[in-house]
Amino acid sequence: MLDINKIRNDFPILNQKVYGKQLIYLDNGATTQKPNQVIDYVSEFYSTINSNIHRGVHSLSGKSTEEYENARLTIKDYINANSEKEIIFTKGTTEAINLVASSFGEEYINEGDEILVSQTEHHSNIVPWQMLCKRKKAILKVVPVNNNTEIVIEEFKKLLSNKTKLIAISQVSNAFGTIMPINNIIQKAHKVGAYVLVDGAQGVQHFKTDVQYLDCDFYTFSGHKIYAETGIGVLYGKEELLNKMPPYQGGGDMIKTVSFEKTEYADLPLKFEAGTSNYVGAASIAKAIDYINSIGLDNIYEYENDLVNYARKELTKIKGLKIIGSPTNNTSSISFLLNGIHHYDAGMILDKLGIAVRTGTHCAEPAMKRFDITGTIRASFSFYNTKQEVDELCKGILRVKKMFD
Amino acid sequence: MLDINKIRNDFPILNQKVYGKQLIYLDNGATTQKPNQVIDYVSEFYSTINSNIHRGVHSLSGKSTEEYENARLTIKDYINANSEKEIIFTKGTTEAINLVASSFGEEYINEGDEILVSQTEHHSNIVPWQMLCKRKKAILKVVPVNNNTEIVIEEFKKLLSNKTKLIAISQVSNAFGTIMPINNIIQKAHKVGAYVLVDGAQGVQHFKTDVQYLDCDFYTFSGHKIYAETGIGVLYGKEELLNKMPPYQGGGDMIKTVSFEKTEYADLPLKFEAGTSNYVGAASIAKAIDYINSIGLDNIYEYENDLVNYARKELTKIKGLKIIGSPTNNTSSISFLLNGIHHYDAGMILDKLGIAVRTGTHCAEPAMKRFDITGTIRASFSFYNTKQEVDELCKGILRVKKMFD
Amino acid sequence: MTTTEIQNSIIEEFNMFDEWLDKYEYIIELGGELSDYDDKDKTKSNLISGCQSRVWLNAEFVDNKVMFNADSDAIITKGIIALLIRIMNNRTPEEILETDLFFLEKIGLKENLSPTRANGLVSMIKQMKTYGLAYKALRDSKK
Amino acid sequence: MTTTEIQNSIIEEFNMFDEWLDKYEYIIELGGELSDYDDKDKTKSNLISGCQSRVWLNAEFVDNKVMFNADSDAIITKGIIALLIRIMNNRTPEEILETDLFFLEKIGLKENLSPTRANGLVSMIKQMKTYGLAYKALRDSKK
Ligand SMILES: Cc1ncc(COP(=O)(O)O)c(C=O)c1O
Ligand SMILES: Cc1ncc(COP(=O)(O)O)c(C=O)c1O
Repeated sequence: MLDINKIRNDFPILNQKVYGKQLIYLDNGATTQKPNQVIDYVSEFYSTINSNIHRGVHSLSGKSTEEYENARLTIKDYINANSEKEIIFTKGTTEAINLVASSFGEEYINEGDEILVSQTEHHSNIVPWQMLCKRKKAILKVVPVNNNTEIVIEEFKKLLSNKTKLIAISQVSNAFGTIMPINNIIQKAHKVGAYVLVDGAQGVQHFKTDVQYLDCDFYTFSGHKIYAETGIGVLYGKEELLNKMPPYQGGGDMIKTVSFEKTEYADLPLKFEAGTSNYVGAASIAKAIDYINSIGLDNIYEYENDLVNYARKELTKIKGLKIIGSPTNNTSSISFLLNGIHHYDAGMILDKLGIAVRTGTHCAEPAMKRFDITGTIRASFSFYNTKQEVDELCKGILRVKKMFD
Repeated sequence: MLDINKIRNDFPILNQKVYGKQLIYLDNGATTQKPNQVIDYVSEFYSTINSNIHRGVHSLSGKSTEEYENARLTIKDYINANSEKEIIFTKGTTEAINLVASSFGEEYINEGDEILVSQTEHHSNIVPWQMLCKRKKAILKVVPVNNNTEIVIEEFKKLLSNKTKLIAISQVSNAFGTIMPINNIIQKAHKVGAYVLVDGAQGVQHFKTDVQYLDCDFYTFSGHKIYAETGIGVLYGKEELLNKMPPYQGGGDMIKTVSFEKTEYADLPLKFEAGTSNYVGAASIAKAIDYINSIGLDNIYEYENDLVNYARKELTKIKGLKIIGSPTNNTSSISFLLNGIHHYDAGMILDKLGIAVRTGTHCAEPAMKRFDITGTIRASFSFYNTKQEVDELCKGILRVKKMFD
Repeated sequence: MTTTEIQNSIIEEFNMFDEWLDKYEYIIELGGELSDYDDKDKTKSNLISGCQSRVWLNAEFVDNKVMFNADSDAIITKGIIALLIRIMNNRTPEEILETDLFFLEKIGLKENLSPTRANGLVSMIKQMKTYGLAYKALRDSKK
Repeated sequence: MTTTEIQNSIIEEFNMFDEWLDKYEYIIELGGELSDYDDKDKTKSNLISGCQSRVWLNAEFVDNKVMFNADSDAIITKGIIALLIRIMNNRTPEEILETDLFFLEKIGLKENLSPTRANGLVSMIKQMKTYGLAYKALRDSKK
């Protein structure tokens, strides 16, 4: 059992009023809030050891570097990568996917090759592949989802062929909270020699991810969605693959030697980390993971699962409310519509009641199109949310309904 | 006159002992320290208004967005850009240069075209152009510097031709503190129709930069070198040019609409800001600029100029110490050698005396090669440094000399 | 009444409400009362896309006055459109161009006008001004 | 003496120093005493590049013992090399492979072994182990 009062006290932002009402933050899919353990660490870092990392001979530089490289180790352990060389720091999930689209794409994707994505991907897991396909004259194919927002495995099998070079799929859909059958997909993909990138932006913070067990080729996530700072994220890639890929950006830190005649690139992981890394941000991910571990990821999963089930049940009771999809496996996010009420209107009024939800397309326009809607209201949960907050959400929705009747 | 005691109190990191000695931080070229005004703001942001920006209907999201977009305005004013559309947030200088190399390069650089860089550029302003030249079969040409680390304008004129498409030049050399004659270079470049990117990483924090007056086509800098957070930087580009360039990374926020049939990109500046921006980092730049403005950039320039002149004078007095270059125009950084003592050895001992300097190639190997050395000791200054610290540096160097004699 | 006077009277109306929800209830009411927008005018060229809500706007020029018609799929957006129309409709191009819309800030609804809110309203106001400019040019060219 | 014993005696030697500078003075002394490295062995293949200081290492295999010779352009690096040679030189491949270099941490010089310090020492130790491995394989293949 989580000590929810203690946990909520760790997150200073939760304890505030919005328009005179207690804040109920249900927009965790967009970004998570930060515990004091992370916020204070960042202050402390800047107040005591900040210095540019790598190659510095002085003491502060050594300390900053140590925090940065230790963060890499913490992350390696958290997702069970084989080596810290496989952990590349990026700006976030979006940059990580772009890096793969650019560098892996350069080396592995050729004219006529096929890349598969699901119909419910986030734009960040669509547009880089569209750009790559355009550049390389490759073909982007779309794996449809059923009415429950689940991948149709039969269709996936049909689309999969030895022309398929890459499958880019989210671990959890950000629009609907659907847990994707990535295990199954990865196994089938590897049978035809295709690689798999898993967009873990909505998975890594909610349940245990083991990249070696999954055997995915790439895995990405964002710091800001796992209780750490904004402006930092992670690309995991299998060492062998990363070694074969050309560098992405050029500049300081990613080189071994530079001359105008010949520049040699550095080894992993630095090869993909051009310029001054966001070392404070990176270290903040480690602190966030420490925090998660102190609660226990399994406990978090259990608590959140229970909470989301409760929310689904309670929301379903509201007349005129329609949840998009009831996937068998789901977590963290629920997308719904209110009969006759525009999602924007609902979101605006909920805000006035202190309830922060996200409305619109959730950066997943094709997914909206699939369900022939212009957007949804999305409530997305974290372990600091409570059933009481779910009740308040339901009450808020009833109030909204009354206003628009 | 600066109230130096008050200023030093604003920077908590300065008040500490290293190996029992008072810290003297002279590695500002690598990264600057942060005033409480920035550190506390970041804490406050995460503790009270943090939420993902853009398109959110709820109150926190609105506040975060406002901080982010206001930061853009502050930066626009600080460098006097014509429009906030010309201010693109990136990870840092390195990413900004890579963005230009990729997007501008895609549109404007063709086989046989020439790109000029100076011999003393930072790797981040060399490697992206090498990569671009390789991709496009263009030619990278090097403008030499004289013994005083100054651009040889005659040579520059010889290299400049109507084949020249771009000149990428630093405003201030990070290895030697040389202020480059960018005004002159930009004028000459524009006469032959070449574009100019100014790498302002070592300039923007030290004196007034007016991009419209300079008429440079691109200008870049890093937040962490201007007293703000790590993991954020700025690309300024002329609106007309940015409009013509294809997007760089794809993903959330940089699109207008996405469908599998057709994706439309967003207008400036969002077109170049794929994924969740480091909105806290961006806002921290605005706070750092506010801080600079509260002291006055002209006052800072005057103070630092005086300090660096003093340092040059005092260092010159040390027997066996050789400063690399005495450029007429210089600021902030001094690179030197100690006769018979390896720069690494010197740096290690200075560290034990509490003095943080940088040693090695300063990410400018070609510049080292130019002077036929493997590295230097670099002391780089900020307005929180004092003449007393310069004196301590000199004493420290004498101690180092004694140890290695 | 001038556009300033109308704005001032709107501000007065809203001063009556202490509660946020009451303000929004009033806006919703206004949205409901907005005169019908012809479905055949819901064309792509009249559409001002916003991520959050969609807005349609068209204009006609009659007797040196610009007549606006607008709609949205979200009713709160529609309510604010109703206020904008009340101020800007049936005005000369000059009036439209000169009007500074200060009332939204004063009634505490500025957030609805944030460019990043993406509800289409900022673009709609821009579009209204553009119509003002265009009709002015058209009229002057005929002189 | 075993490699552990030598490391323990190094730790004892360093225990005499209270001051950081004294420790480094001693290391500098050791660096100065490091036996001469033949300039002709400063080949590219013997070079272990570090950004900060350069290190050269070569090895020979004599009577089932590995003989190391090393040099650096920075004298502090050279001093630490002297300590490493004192421990690792003239050892069997097995001894080299089994040795855990704990002394640097104990004498407070661990920072010199940070992979990101880029002084070449980490790579040098790796290289020593690689020689151990290679000579072991060579020897065993001849059996
Ligand atoms: C002149 C110059 N250009 C570019 C850079 C790279 O900046 P960053 O590492 O912040 O991307 C630096 C910083 O080291 C620099 O001094
Ligand atoms: C599933 C998924 N993929 C990718 C992203 C993009 O992440 P970021 O904006 O941090 O780069 C998000 C976040 O919105 C997401 O939910």
